Amino acid sequence: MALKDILTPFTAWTNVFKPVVTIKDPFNDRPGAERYRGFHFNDTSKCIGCGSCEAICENEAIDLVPVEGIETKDGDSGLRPRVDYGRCCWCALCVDVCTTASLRLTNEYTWVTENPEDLRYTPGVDVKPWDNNELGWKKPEPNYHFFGQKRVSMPELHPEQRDKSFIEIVKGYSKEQAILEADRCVECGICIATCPAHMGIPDYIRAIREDNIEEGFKILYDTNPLPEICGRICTHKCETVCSVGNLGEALSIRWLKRYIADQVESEDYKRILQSDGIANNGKKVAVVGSGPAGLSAAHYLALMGYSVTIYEQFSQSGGMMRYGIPEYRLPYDQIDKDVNYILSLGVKIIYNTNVGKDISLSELKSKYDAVFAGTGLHLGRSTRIPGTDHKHVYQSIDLLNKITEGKEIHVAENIVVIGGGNVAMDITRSLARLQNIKYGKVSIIATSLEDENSMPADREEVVEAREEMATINPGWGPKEILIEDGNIKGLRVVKCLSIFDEEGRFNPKFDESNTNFFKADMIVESIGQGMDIEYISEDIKKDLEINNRGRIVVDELFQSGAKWLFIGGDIIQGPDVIHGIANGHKAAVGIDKYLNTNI
Amino acid sequence: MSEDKNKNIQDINTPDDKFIHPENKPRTVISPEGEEIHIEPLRDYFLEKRPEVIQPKSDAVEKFLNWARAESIWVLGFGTGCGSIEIPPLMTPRFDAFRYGVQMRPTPRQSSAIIISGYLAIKTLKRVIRVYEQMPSPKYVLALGSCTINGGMYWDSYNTINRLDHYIPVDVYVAGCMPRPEALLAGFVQLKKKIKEGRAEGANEYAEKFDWYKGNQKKIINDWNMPDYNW
Amino acid sequence: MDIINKLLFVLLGLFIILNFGLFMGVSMRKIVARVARRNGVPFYQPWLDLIKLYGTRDQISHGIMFYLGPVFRLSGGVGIFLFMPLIFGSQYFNNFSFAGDLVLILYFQFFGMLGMALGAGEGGHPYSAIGISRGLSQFTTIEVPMTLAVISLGIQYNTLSISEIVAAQQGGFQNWTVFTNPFATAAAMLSLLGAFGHSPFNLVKAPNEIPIGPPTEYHSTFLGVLQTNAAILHVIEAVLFMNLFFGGAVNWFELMLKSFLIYFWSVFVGVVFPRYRIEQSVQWFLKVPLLLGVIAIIIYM
Amino acid sequence: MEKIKNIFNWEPDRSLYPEKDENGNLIVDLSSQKFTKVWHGPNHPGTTGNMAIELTLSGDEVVEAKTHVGYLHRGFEKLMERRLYIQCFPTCVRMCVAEPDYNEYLLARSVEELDNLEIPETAKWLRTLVLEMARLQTLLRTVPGQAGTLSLGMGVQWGVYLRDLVLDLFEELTGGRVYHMYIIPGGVRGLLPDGFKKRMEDVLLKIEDFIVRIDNLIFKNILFKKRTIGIGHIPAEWIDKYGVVGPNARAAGFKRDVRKDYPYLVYDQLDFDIATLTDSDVYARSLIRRQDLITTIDLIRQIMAKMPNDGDIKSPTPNVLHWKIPKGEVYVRSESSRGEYGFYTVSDGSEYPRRINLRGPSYTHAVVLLEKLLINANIADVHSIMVSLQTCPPEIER
Amino acid sequence: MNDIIQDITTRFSVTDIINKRENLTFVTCRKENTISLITHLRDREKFTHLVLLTAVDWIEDNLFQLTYILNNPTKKIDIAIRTMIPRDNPVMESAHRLWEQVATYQRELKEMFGIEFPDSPRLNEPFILEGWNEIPPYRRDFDTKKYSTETYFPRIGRGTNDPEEYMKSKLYPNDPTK
Repeated sequence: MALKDILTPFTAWTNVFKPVVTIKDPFNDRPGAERYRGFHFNDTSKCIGCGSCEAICENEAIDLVPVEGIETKDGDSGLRPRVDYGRCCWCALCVDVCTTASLRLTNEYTWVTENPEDLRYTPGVDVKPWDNNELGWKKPEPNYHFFGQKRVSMPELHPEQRDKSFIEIVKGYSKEQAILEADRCVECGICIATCPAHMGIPDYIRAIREDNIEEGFKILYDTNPLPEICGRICTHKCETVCSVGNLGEALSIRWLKRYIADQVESEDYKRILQSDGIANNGKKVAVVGSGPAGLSAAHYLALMGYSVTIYEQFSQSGGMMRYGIPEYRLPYDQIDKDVNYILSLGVKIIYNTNVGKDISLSELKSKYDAVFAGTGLHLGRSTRIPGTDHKHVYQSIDLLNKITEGKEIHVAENIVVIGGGNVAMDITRSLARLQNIKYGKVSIIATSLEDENSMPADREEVVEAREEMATINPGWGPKEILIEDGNIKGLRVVKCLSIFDEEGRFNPKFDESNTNFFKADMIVESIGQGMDIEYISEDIKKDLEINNRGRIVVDELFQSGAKWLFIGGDIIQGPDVIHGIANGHKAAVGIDKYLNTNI
Repeated sequence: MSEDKNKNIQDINTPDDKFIHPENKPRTVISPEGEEIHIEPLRDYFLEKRPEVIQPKSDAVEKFLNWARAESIWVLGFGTGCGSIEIPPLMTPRFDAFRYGVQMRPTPRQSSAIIISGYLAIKTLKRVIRVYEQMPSPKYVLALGSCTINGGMYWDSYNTINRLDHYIPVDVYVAGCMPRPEALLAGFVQLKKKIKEGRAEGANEYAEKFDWYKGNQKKIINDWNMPDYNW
Repeated sequence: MDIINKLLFVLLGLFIILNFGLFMGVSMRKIVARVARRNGVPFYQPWLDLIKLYGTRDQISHGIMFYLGPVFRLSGGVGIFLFMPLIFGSQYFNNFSFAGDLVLILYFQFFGMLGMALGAGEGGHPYSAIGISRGLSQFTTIEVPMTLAVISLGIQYNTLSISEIVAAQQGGFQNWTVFTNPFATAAAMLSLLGAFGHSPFNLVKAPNEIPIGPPTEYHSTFLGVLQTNAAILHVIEAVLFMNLFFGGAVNWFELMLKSFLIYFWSVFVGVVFPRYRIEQSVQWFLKVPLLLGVIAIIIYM
Repeated sequence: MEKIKNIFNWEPDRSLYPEKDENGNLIVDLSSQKFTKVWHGPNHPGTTGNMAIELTLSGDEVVEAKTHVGYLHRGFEKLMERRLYIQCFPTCVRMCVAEPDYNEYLLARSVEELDNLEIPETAKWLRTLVLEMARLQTLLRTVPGQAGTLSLGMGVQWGVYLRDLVLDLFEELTGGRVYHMYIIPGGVRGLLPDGFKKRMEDVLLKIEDFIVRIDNLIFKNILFKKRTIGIGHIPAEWIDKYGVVGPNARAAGFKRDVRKDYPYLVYDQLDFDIATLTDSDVYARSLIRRQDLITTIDLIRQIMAKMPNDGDIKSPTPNVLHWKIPKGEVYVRSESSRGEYGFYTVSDGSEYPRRINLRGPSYTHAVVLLEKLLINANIADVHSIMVSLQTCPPEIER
Repeated sequence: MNDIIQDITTRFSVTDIINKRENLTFVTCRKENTISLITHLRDREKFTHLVLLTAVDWIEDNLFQLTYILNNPTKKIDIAIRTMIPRDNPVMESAHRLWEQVATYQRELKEMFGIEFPDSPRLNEPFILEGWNEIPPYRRDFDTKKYSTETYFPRIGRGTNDPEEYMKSKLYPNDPTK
């Protein structure tokens, strides 16, 4: 009961003389903090519609909707997130998980309406007052990721170990590595559309994550009967559109596929795929060529109960996969593993039989109910510059064939390879190895019209080739092979400025003042291959339709003008393995349809 | 576009009798003695009498009254959810909603507005309905945050409603989870505008569509017992 | 001067008092807001509140006494006003002041309270009932020191007419009761704290104990009447104290200034103290102000 | 003289009423008109949040109290069972609106402990900072709030203003004002912005000034003392029997504080002391909270001085879209401003938690303890006692 | 800690001892022994503070797990006792005489899991829910999302597209192999 206790509270009144602390204009005086999580904004040009935001949203506040003016294309689903503000809780997990960093939250936070249906909009498409607001929540820094940004590095042979031999370079993932890599997948499924065979990529990656190899293996065989091969040398278009690759490194989808295939022993194939005891339906189909398209068609036809016979011109199966791709990339036993399974389904291969020479197509027509031709591109194209008729100017495809068959080839001390594609790299690296074996040093130059950034070869091929001491010097157009005294001296090139003209036609432009000279004793041309359809006799040809680019026209089931003849593979699409597989699969469906309905 | 997720569950265009079970419809029964008894089952659940539509007075008077109503919003101090944590800042020096004519009242009888500050558990919804019905007309409802719009954070919870406008009429929605005091003030400004324009007739709407609202409420509230004088 | 004229001036006085009461109320709220370092309500807020309350569309009644409660309350307030001389020496604003008006005013103070109690009780809400019982017990104890002070004044000035008490205080501030009879003034000023119902004696309405006591069920026009009454009553109580202890007023300005300060006194205390419990409040009034009142009487005995 | 004094300090004779039956149970017959039923809440300005107390009154005195909760029940524990661990993170935050950060921390800690994940040093310091800031903002509301229950609202006005300043800092650091969603499993979601320490120090200075002012206004206020001393006494033997924790236990002389007893994050590197009192009434409890406020300010200063300024904020985690937590269960706790706050997490090895159970201090404080304390209390003190226990209904029903 | 565990292992035959941290141990105890074990721990070993009591639904094994976490405030150690009770007849001995708050926990468990605790005070009073007619909501077989969408009128007009399906319909709608 001290007097002090009565009087001290009155000190509160001193506040009367202090200034008021109220915010004068609360609607304008106080923008959200720099990191404030307000309303969404989406940079629709960066967004690919992968749906990770939808997946992570615990409130199902995000829908993916089609947006006018945004086309569905490879790597972009054409969908954009639409946010329901009757659900959103401003947690910004959608921003943190965004694979393209296109989505962010602005620091705008006032939105008042009388109509609740307004509170649903597509950020970045529907115009909102905060669209130009740069502040707000963005993905935090540093090292803040919701999934691994870096690839699990693939164990490889060191350049020193590999540059003298044809042993496979890539060792393949261990289980831990594969699970770690598979974990990075956000399961958006954008890759599926890009894959020519439309493989169930997210599904088999999930199977890896769950360590369910058999399930994954089944998913592989749904669309791809050559997983071991594809797992090594597929052009993996899927990885170029992988949504994870937008900010970090794309998933190694190819290596993961290989991981699954590697884990399954040959003797387990039939058990896992439950392909025993397929009833034969008594119809016979001939397949020309045992390349990817042929094998794929044979596989799916065999599963449908057809008796399939493959005619192969070489002594071994695989076509370009065996004869075009060096062993250090694709060991032959792996080809055999895939092929043997297909053979175990009852498919017969007749080797060393060239259709058109040893047996005519008409004969096949009479002996079989339908024919699938996947004969590929086996004719090397020439640059036709002066000097290409020299005997030491080779076609890469011929050299690769010979290397596979173990035949001796000419290896000079200095070699120039013309071409920037994967085949050019293959021959470059193969020749580099041979040079290394023969001379103990490498002196090979690969040059191409395309510059470093637009070379069609896979990036890692280029890097690895350089690791193996080959010189890659892109951006030059070959002008002339200098020949003195009958011996090749080298290749004269000029700087290439552009390759295609405004209309997108092949029409390279050169800077004639900027020339270069590559010293060489041997030139290899590797600028692409052409098809050889001599085997199709004239009476059949007249049924076929051939377009102005010289390609045979087939329908979407690869049925040609001659109803019984289905054509697929590199001669139709590609060239690559996965297109071949997809073509073969579709053609198999087409043949089935043709034979059952006779159209 | 894919199928609307919720299309089959409800159809907003036929609000009339959809949620009123047959046993809740008004009817006349005849007792064994031959007496006619008129039964209105829904009535048993809340009010002694149905709320009535009270037509606004003549234009000029109503305009003047609406102006006064808009500038004197008495908000019921009923924190129904998360958002109520932002009420104290609103009423304290930083934001000082008093200067916008917003004041808090502790009893529904004296309030003209209620802030539904977020999710409503069924148990609270029951109280909110009683409170809303106790408030004298005209009355306004301010709905805060995602939860009142489409369920928000608790869209899949078994104990919270998804959208408020099925149970009581809502005047203004403020988006956010949770909305900041500034957004709430903006909500009040919008509400004032709506009142001044004479569009805030939620109480009459409730009276008009009373059966629909009651049917919706009855669909989810199973236990209508409530102690007297408990809000 | 005929009665019509008189009535017109009474009504004019009532109008001024009402508006001044509303102004005073909002000023106090703004001052309190300043202590909290904010601006507070706009100056026109109470008028708008009143318009809104009278303009509310529907009313729920709990019976005839529920109607009459606010009416009684208002008649209590207006009753005090009617017999309260406002401006000393003015023939227009002396209302119906007469010889025994002080006693009548003390009666009217209770009248409104009782009427309110009956009305609020009919509302049926338990908080109303609790508030009423608190209110009545507190008001009873407030009245004791108040009455003692008035008795002391009656003995001192030998009259029970307010006008005469005011007249006796004229001629300079040294003649004000506050200086001539400080004990009675102190007793009355302390009981005034209770009458105005600010902290620490706001337990009748006690927003966070029994929200909000007697007026819990009152709304719309009822509440409007109550608020009108509160505005009048606050000024008129202050005017009473001004007349009794602070020398009255000779013009409107003086009246407003003095009643403002007298009302401010309760706010000044109220802002910095929490509220008493009811029995603490009763005990307190029966201790300090009662003692002062008794001393005031003993001195003039 | 003694008799006169007794008149002023009159106490009811408890043996006479209310009537009890032979077992000592109350006979409450409402129709006898001796009792009144009053509901405090859920819509009652005096309740802490949306809960109700059913009071049976005899006059002004409470003879029976029952706590009713469920007005805020959202079924978090059910909802989290069908959310990924990362999705639980924004969900669990909402379990307590006044102090959401402890939920974030405990979920993150549970996940990290079940998955054996270490977090970067910087993240640890930032987490501690955020937790202490959360305590700071709660106490700024609750310390003057105790006086607010007794209608001395001025302290609340100042306190909430300062709390707003702390929320501004939160906004800068975490991007959220009330729900910060900052402590994510694996780390935190951002480094300190530039100039943060300076602004923090400014606010702390203002808060220190505020403490002096509320000392004068509240703690040295004769009426506040009269209303709180001796009210709501918790005997020491009830502490374990009723599961009393935190400031409420400390006010009864029990030196229990999770920060000291089971140091987490970087509390073992900070120098602080736990205050205790023995009076165990409302006044003692509010004094303890005031002391906590001072401790918290001191802790924030220490953290600011000692913490590293940059570094990683999050350790690499598995892809959150399919993060499987190994099978197991764990209980983790932290000291919220109300006392021990813990998560009991059970994982069945899948991407979804099997069960997450929140142990909130209010679970015991607001139900059994409050029901017991209110008996024989004056109805005017109900609110004051309730606030002195700092009850928070959302953590009872979740 | 270890000696306590050893002691109760021999006395109450607890199993499945998991040392989660040095101050937190999980043990499993048979249903019949649980209350006497808890009483023993509280009175002899001074585990005077009950941290929590809750249940976990192991629907696959047709069991409810009850978890009692006890804390010794002086030694600063925790022990968590797990008890399995059958799911189709969930009855457990009540522990409300040991701590006052146990009655509340048991009320919640009764309401949310449907576990019976005979003799526990106010057990059948509704605690959180009001007018609940479904199965107890915390049981695993109660589907909250289904209940919510069927009951609470989610706003119409929402609809989403799976990128994979959408791209298929746009880019290769007629792929015969799919």
